Amino acid sequence: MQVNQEFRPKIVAFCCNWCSYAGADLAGTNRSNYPADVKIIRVPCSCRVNPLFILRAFQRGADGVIMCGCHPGDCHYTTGNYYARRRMTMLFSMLDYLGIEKERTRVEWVSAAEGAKFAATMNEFTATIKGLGENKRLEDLRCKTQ
Amino acid sequence: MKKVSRSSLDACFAAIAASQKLYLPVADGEKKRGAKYAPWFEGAVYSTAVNTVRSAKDFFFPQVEKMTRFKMDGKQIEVEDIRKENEDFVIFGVRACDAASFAILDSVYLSDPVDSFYQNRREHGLIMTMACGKPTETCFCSVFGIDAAEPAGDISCWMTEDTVYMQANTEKGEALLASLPMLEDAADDAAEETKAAIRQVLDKLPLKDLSTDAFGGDKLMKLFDSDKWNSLSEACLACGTCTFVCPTCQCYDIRDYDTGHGIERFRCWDSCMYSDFTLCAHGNTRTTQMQRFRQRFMHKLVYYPSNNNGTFGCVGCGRCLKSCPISMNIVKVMKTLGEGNE
Amino acid sequence: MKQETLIPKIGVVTDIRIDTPDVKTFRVVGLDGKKVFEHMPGQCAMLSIPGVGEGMFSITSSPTNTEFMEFSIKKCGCLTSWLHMMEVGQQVTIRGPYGNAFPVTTDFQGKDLLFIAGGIGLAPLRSVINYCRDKKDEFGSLHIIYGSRSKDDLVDYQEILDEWMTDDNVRVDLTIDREQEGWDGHVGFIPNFVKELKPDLNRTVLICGPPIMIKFTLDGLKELGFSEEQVYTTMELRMKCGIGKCGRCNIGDKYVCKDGPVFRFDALSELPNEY
Amino acid sequence: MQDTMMKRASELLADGTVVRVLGWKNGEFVYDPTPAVFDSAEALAQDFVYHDFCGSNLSKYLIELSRLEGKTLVFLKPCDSYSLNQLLTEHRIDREKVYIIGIPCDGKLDPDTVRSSAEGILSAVTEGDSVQVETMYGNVTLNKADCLLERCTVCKSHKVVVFDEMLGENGTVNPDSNRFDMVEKLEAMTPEERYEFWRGELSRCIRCNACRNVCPACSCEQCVFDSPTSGVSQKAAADSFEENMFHIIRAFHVAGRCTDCGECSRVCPQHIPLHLLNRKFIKDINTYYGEYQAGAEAGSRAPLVNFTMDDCEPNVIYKGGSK
Repeated sequence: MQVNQEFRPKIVAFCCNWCSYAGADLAGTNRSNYPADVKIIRVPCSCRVNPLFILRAFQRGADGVIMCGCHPGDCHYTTGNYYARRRMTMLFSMLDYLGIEKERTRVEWVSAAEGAKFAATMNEFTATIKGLGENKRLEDLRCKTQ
Repeated sequence: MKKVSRSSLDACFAAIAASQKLYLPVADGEKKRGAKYAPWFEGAVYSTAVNTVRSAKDFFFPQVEKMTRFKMDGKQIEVEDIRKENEDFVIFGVRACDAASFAILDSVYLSDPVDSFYQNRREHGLIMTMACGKPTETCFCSVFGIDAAEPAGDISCWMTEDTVYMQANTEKGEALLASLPMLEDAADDAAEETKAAIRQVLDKLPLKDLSTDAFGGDKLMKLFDSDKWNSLSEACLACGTCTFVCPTCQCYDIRDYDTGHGIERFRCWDSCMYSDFTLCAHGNTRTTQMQRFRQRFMHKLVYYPSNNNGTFGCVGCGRCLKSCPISMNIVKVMKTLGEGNE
Repeated sequence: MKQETLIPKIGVVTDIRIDTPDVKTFRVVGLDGKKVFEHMPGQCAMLSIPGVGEGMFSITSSPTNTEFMEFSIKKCGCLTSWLHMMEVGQQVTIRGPYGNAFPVTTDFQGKDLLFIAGGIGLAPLRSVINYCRDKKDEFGSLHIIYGSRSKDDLVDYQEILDEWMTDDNVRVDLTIDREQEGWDGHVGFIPNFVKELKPDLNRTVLICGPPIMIKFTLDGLKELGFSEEQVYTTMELRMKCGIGKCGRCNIGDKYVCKDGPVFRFDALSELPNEY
Repeated sequence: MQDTMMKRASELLADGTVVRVLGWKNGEFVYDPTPAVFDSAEALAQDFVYHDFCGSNLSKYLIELSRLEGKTLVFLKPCDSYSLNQLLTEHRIDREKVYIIGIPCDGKLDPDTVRSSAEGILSAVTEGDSVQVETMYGNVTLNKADCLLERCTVCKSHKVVVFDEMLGENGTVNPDSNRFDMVEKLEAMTPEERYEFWRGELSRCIRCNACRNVCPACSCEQCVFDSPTSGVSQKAAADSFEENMFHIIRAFHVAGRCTDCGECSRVCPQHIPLHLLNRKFIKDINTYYGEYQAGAEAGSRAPLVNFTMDDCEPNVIYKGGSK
């Protein structure tokens, strides 16, 4: 049985293909450390992230979900992240409104050159989630392993 | 017959709840406008609302029920039977209409092949009914031969200003009443006055003269081909409110859910009002809302009686009259179709 | 706890035969290598791949086959596409048998039979055909009229050529919808073909195929002088439980899964046309 | 009002301007009129009603009706006209096929609220500020203000925003509506309290889809929740996650397009205050992206399909008290 084991959060990071995913790559080549608890999902653009994706991540057991995209103004598709910005603001605000800890969700703009920022963001986010503990308020009990 | 003062009713609940789960209607929802069945707790107040928003069928045919679990491993499949023997439970305050709905569900689920999920719950449930002190304008159970003053169930109860009378109808009910020390003996006709008062009100109900003459298995084609279905169904939103609050709606869907560590097969209520109800790979046999709408009422008023010796699949609880977003309901359907069709 | 029909058994696919570009025939046995259950011709079983879906399929092998059951399945939806991707050895869940059957032990006894099938509609009839061939002395002669879009779409073509056509008691007439190279048989739609062939009026008819084919063939049969009491068909609608409880496969007050899938046309014509 | 409406509708039918009339049909009781289509003056005379229980929003029916041959006459209350405008913006309704008669509204009654203080309703008549209810158990006089639908107690506008003609005096937008009060109250709670509040409400959901199907903004031909391939297709609220997800996604799908017509809360058989979800989005949009009222004018661009370069960052929600 797992008793008193350190809590390892599951974190899902949606990274846009053009900036943040490259940023994560750079973090890797630069040997910047960030926790292995972060699972990266590559999306063509931050705008591709449907609110359903975020909820689905929580359903499947994520304890925190972070979305990374190009800095506003730098979107590969010119305006994608502007839409994403509004969308995520609304969604996160709604999650907070329903009493789901807002700290579990975050948006961060990471460019292809910001490997260090990527690592730092992930470290910090993971620490936050660790502090919050397991996601209990938006979990799907059926998906929990007994 | 037994009796207990209303002030001792709580003690009575506590005594039942000490040995098994007890559910009773309590006020619920925004501004406490509705009522729901809830597990009894210390301080729970029995709601005398004429009916709960959801029906008592939930206890035997819950909205969602896990059926089987599958473990998948390459080409191998393992079936896990997750059925468990249900615990005994008591439902208090079931109205005559809901009590009659169990017979309708029984004829579906307990006919061969028996549905063991339903049977399991049915065998472990004890039903305590309550006569309707204050039936309301949407009640029309008498149309289907149900007497709200004489509800069925394992134990029937009548409530007056200060006393609750209890009459056991089955051995199971007898045993439960015998186990409650706070009950006193009462004359067998002690509740007659209450019954008479109820019948007086029932006699004044606006829907009591609703006619079922135009319906039944033998009227199948005539009703099916009626041109009135179009206007009846034109405003239907295709939601499932009527089916989900209905005590006799019994259709279900079987679905699989991938939990990530196996497949869970569950069944859930389904509604013939939904567009995917009859959707097959090759198309849909009911493509318009009129057809789906017609199916629901034909099932209750024609198909069900045809297969069950003329018993209608409606108990007149009036829930759909209160809940339908556009106020279309079985009463309007019966009146419209019945016109000139007696 | 009591046996529950809704909880399926496991079947193993031991053989997969490619019939046409979109029809495969699957051979299924239980984990012990034996038949999962016995059935009568015309009955169905619920096959499922957990997580993909469950569907009702007619059992195409004859009950006289004591070793296995076969299902001829056309690829047309989510579950069937998955089934078509299966390899030998794959397990599926199976429950049944469900529905009534063709009245082979009663009404069909001693009768001459006429089978009319279109496309995948041969699947449910194949069970009856082989049953009748195996119990020769209980039935009269068999006449099979079968058609499909093209030669490649004829289900069980090899079996038709090798076994049915060589059987003295069986007459087979094949047709395809359009001219095709390498086909010297009849070309044309089934309803017209049936009218041209003028089958013997004493035969009991079993029809299965696309709804539109059934409709026109039935009209044609009536023109020829057949009565509705002589004609049987087998239906299919969306099903979930298979035991007449989930409430969706009804035609009027009859549930296809329980009171069907085999219906005689005189009974069917008294029901609403909602199929 | 009913007679004026009926007379005008008959005229328009007679002169061929419209071929059908969308209105309300008399019900079994006083409080249950059903939306209905009338195609003749006789049909109108027989069944047409308009009274204080005609709360349902007729605009969504026009999606189907405007596809039919000929013009449809529709009676729109102020709330309904916003929905219609929004549907016009989304090109769901052909304006040419609709003849709109605006009707003023001073609040519609909620049968459930009336029922909670008057069991066994036989008739109910509004007289000024009071409602005279005759019940099986005696007569009751209720305060009209106490029997209104939730949306009417915080009415945002008495103005019919789109019409071909107006019956009676058109009203004005009500800037003093305190419709966000409850949202603010919730925002002021701790996350734990909010969580408890919403669990209590959403756990009652029976997934009947009435809120979705009645919603004029939910006009998709096929809903994501009905798609067998989407993986979210669940008829039943199988667990708390499903309940949350359905309502979050539904509110999100109509965010920026929801006119706050309040139909979702009106039709919910379980009386879940669904408007509180929509209003939260409206309030957030107002706060972060500037005041916006969906449906106030046809053709306006919804906030969630729009942006400015200097929008606030999502972390704005982490700032400022419990907000």
